[in-house]
Amino acid sequence: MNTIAELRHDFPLLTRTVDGQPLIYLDSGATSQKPQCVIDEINDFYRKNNANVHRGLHSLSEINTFKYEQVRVKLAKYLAVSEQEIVWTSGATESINIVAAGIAKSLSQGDIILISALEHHANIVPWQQAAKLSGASLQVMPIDQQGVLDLTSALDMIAQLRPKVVACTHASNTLGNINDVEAIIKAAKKADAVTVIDGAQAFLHLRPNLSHLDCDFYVGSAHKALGPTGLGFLFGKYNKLNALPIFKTGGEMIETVTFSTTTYRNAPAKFEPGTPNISGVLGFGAALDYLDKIDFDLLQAYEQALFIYCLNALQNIEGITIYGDTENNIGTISFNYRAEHHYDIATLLNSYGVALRSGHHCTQPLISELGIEGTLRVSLAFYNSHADVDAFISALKSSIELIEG
Amino acid sequence: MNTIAELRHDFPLLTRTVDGQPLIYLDSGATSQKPQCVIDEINDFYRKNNANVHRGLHSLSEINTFKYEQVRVKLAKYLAVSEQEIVWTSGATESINIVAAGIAKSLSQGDIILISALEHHANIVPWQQAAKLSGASLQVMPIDQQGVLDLTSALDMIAQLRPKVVACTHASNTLGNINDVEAIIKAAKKADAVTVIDGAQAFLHLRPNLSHLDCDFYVGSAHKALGPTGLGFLFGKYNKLNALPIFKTGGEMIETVTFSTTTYRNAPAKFEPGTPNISGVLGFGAALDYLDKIDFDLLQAYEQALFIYCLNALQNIEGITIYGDTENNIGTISFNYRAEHHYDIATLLNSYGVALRSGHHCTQPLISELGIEGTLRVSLAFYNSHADVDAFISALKSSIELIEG
Amino acid sequence: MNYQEIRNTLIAAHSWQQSYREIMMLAKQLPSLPDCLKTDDSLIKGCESKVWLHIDLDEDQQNLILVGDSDTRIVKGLFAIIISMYSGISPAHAKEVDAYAEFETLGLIKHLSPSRGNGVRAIIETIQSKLSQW
Amino acid sequence: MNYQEIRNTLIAAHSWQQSYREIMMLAKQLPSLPDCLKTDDSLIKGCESKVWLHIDLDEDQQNLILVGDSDTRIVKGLFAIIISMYSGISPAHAKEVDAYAEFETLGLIKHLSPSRGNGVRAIIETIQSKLSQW
Ligand SMILES: Cc1ncc(COP(=O)(O)O)c(C=O)c1O
Ligand SMILES: Cc1ncc(COP(=O)(O)O)c(C=O)c1O
Repeated sequence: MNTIAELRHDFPLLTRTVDGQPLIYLDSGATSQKPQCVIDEINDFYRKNNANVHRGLHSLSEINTFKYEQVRVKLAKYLAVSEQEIVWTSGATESINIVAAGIAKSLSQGDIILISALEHHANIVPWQQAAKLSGASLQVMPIDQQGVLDLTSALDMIAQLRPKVVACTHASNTLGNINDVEAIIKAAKKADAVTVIDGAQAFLHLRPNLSHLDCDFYVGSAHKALGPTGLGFLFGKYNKLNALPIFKTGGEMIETVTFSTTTYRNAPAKFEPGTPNISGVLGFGAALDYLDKIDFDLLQAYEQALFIYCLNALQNIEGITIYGDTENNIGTISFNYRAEHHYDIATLLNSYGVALRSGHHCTQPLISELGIEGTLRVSLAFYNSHADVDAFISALKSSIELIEG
Repeated sequence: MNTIAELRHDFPLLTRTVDGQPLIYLDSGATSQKPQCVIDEINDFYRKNNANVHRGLHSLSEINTFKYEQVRVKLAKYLAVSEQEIVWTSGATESINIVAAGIAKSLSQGDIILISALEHHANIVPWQQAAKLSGASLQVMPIDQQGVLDLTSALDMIAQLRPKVVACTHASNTLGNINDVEAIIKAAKKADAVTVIDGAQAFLHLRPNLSHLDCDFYVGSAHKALGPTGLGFLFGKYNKLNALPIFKTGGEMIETVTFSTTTYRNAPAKFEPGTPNISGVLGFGAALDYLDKIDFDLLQAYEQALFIYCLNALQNIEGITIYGDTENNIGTISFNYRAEHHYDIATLLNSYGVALRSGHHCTQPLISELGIEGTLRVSLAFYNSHADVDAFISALKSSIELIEG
Repeated sequence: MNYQEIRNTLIAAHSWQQSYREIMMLAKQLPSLPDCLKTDDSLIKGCESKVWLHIDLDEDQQNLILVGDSDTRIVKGLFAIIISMYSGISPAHAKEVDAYAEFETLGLIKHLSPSRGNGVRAIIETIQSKLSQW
Repeated sequence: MNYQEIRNTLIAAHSWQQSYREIMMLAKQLPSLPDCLKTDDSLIKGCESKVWLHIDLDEDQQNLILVGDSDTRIVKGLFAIIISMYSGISPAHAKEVDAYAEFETLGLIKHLSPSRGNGVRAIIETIQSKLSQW
């Protein structure tokens, strides 16, 4: 596993200090750091090739259009789907909005949209809007006390409620839980429900094979997977994707425009009006190339070992409560210390150079189901080291001492 | 004007060659080139500061949130408005979609949306959608044979039709015409119409003062104004902006979420769900700082001189037809040579290293009003030189010779 | 402790740990607000913490009385510092207090960063706006 | 000119100008299609140019006949090259033609770039798919 540990050196930010202390970055769930090759690709684009895509026959435009479309092919290969099934969006949030707003138009009173209690606001609010617009109702697959999805209830609900849509996260951003989306998708298919999987957190850690998963839609954000900000993707099975109504309109997505009528191109173009995030797409291409070169089994073994190391160290501190699934986990741990407010501990940890997130993590309903105000969240990635975990645990112990005076 | 001419050296891409020939970049209307300081800022962000904004109390997140919000302040100052009136979007196209979809909800049968014949598809199709959804009708302010807005007719239409919305471009991307939006906004206010100005092209060349213009909404794209791709802005007068219904939903835009109801924050937050294009915003901040340091009068004088130089040279070639307003112009010239197809000339020019755009420029209705199939379009910016124009004219003459055999 | 004492103690702090220790000590010394006074009206919302603030004049109608609470130790301690700056002085006098400058002197200015969203800045802004009624 | 002659001429071109000159010459030599044959059915859409293509077998039902036109000189010239590759040979024989490889040899492969959107690639794809009917 030596090779994975060495990858850390590809991430220039990890060498920085904060207020004189070495940075311990444990907030990859919020956004991942970027390897130098991604930064170089963006740099190269603006210094050497910058031009708009799909609109010019001059060489620069052509070079970029080619490279830009090649990244679509790369992502499609990575996910084991076809490139015409990949739409570039501004992020996972927009991807879900496109699907939810589109599906809303074919829902009606009495229909059911089923989500899980673990969802990020991005996979709740668009469905609330869809329900409001269509008269459908939103129902929730429950979790147990620990915060783990109750799969038996979930599968029962799918079979009995026969929802029109099942939207579920592949992995929880707050607790790290990996949901058994395979079982959920299978049950949903039996019930003729459309399946929408939120892969924002899972993409980097689980390398999903979508032809195997067999969901109808899958979304993600580049910035959470070594890529640049301002870019996401929407995968949709071609027939279902192309059948979705248009979302935003403008240039590039159209076939012909007159003042009286407009005809649209087929997916993915119909969902990509205007100038896209070209540097974002090219940078994400470099991220995919980088990921492609890493042996995935080694990466997962490394991440799991690091997760267990961190989990054990936390469990050994008296007074720590850990939430979520500690077996099937992408490497994200939510915890609290006794009744202390997460804000206090996070603030002290920050003074020790430890960057982690505290609060509700954009999952207010989940946090309130757990009966708490928020958590501290460590989220690990393969570029974290065991020394990072050691430094974090030592800072946490010092913070606790400080608080207890 | 020496100082403006020297700015060219800040743009690294302009030194590149294409197939062994020096690049002559005359396609700034499609996207502008970027000064080194913008590229450096993006680089710095990813190498040193990368973290998500608005979500962490750790120092990196705080540094970025601060810088990110500072750019909103910078843009607000640049436009002479308040920072709470600036929404970050993925581009001008999305900005118009937010406004059009929002206004559509308060329109009804019989209402009129008035646009001009010069609009980009991005300022046509969203209004067609709004009309379709609400039962309103879309009407068009006409142009004369040359392609110049017929202002008298336009003002008459506004007064007599009493449209609910007047949406008009500040400058035409195809012809370069600067529209008299001040007169149009004044007339629209008298008729109680909401005014939406498309500043995608004007922003870089005209440095609009919105408190002077007094429009309700104004949109633009960073990539057309020295900034990165994947970012745009929407300005709206605060009351009108905050009154617009939400567009996309998700994290960060919310006040509280439960499974049954969600409450939203006020503008601009309510229009900014999910992780924003952080590197885009920071890069655009560097672009605004760069622009701020340039004496605007000098810049405009330089651009005008270059425009007239190019116009004269073109007019001196027999057989060239020039479209659009040659007096009030941002430095964009659309032309054809006799009955030759724009594709042929653009292809040959490209072989000489000249990058310009040919076709309908995402303004199909305008092109068909002009009774043509498309044009060749030169679009200049302050980083172009007189030598660029000379090289272009010489390449054009050679291309014509080649064609005429 | 009055503000002068707090000031002397904090300026004397020789490490950030010492400084936080003092802040959390101040939090402990500030009496908790009974739940019935934790009203929606008195709530100042930060992203990460809650603060309740009541501000009024004493019986002689001359000097300010501030009471409040927070659900976090650090914000509560910072709040205690603010309370000590404004308590027991006249509204006119209070309007002259430059809390930002004082936080700068105390080495605590980073807690007032608008992007931090902990609500401390909002406490000062709320006090300042309430002062205008007198 | 048959394809062999075209090929020899283009390979002999010593500059890109010379090459374009030949292509535009081929365009001039290709008869224009009467407007009545410029049907929607026969239209192949590129972003920047229009191409009309008709493909059929001769009276003996043995060999291919291709006629077509374009509104641009360069695409029409490239089209003329393609026509010369496929005309007068049997469908079976035509299926063996590797137009991409030929364009590579002629130094014209960049015109087939999918991102160029001029329709030349679409011409070849259309011909190949129509061949499958025989
Ligand atoms: C006048 C005008 N409006 C709107 C747009 C759309 O901008 P974007 O593609 O950056 O969303 C453009 C860009 O081509 C334009 O020129
Ligand atoms: C599970 C999950 N879904 C959706 C999102 C939204 O992603 P973005 O903010 O990149 O649009 C996030 C990011 O926080 C997430 O963790």
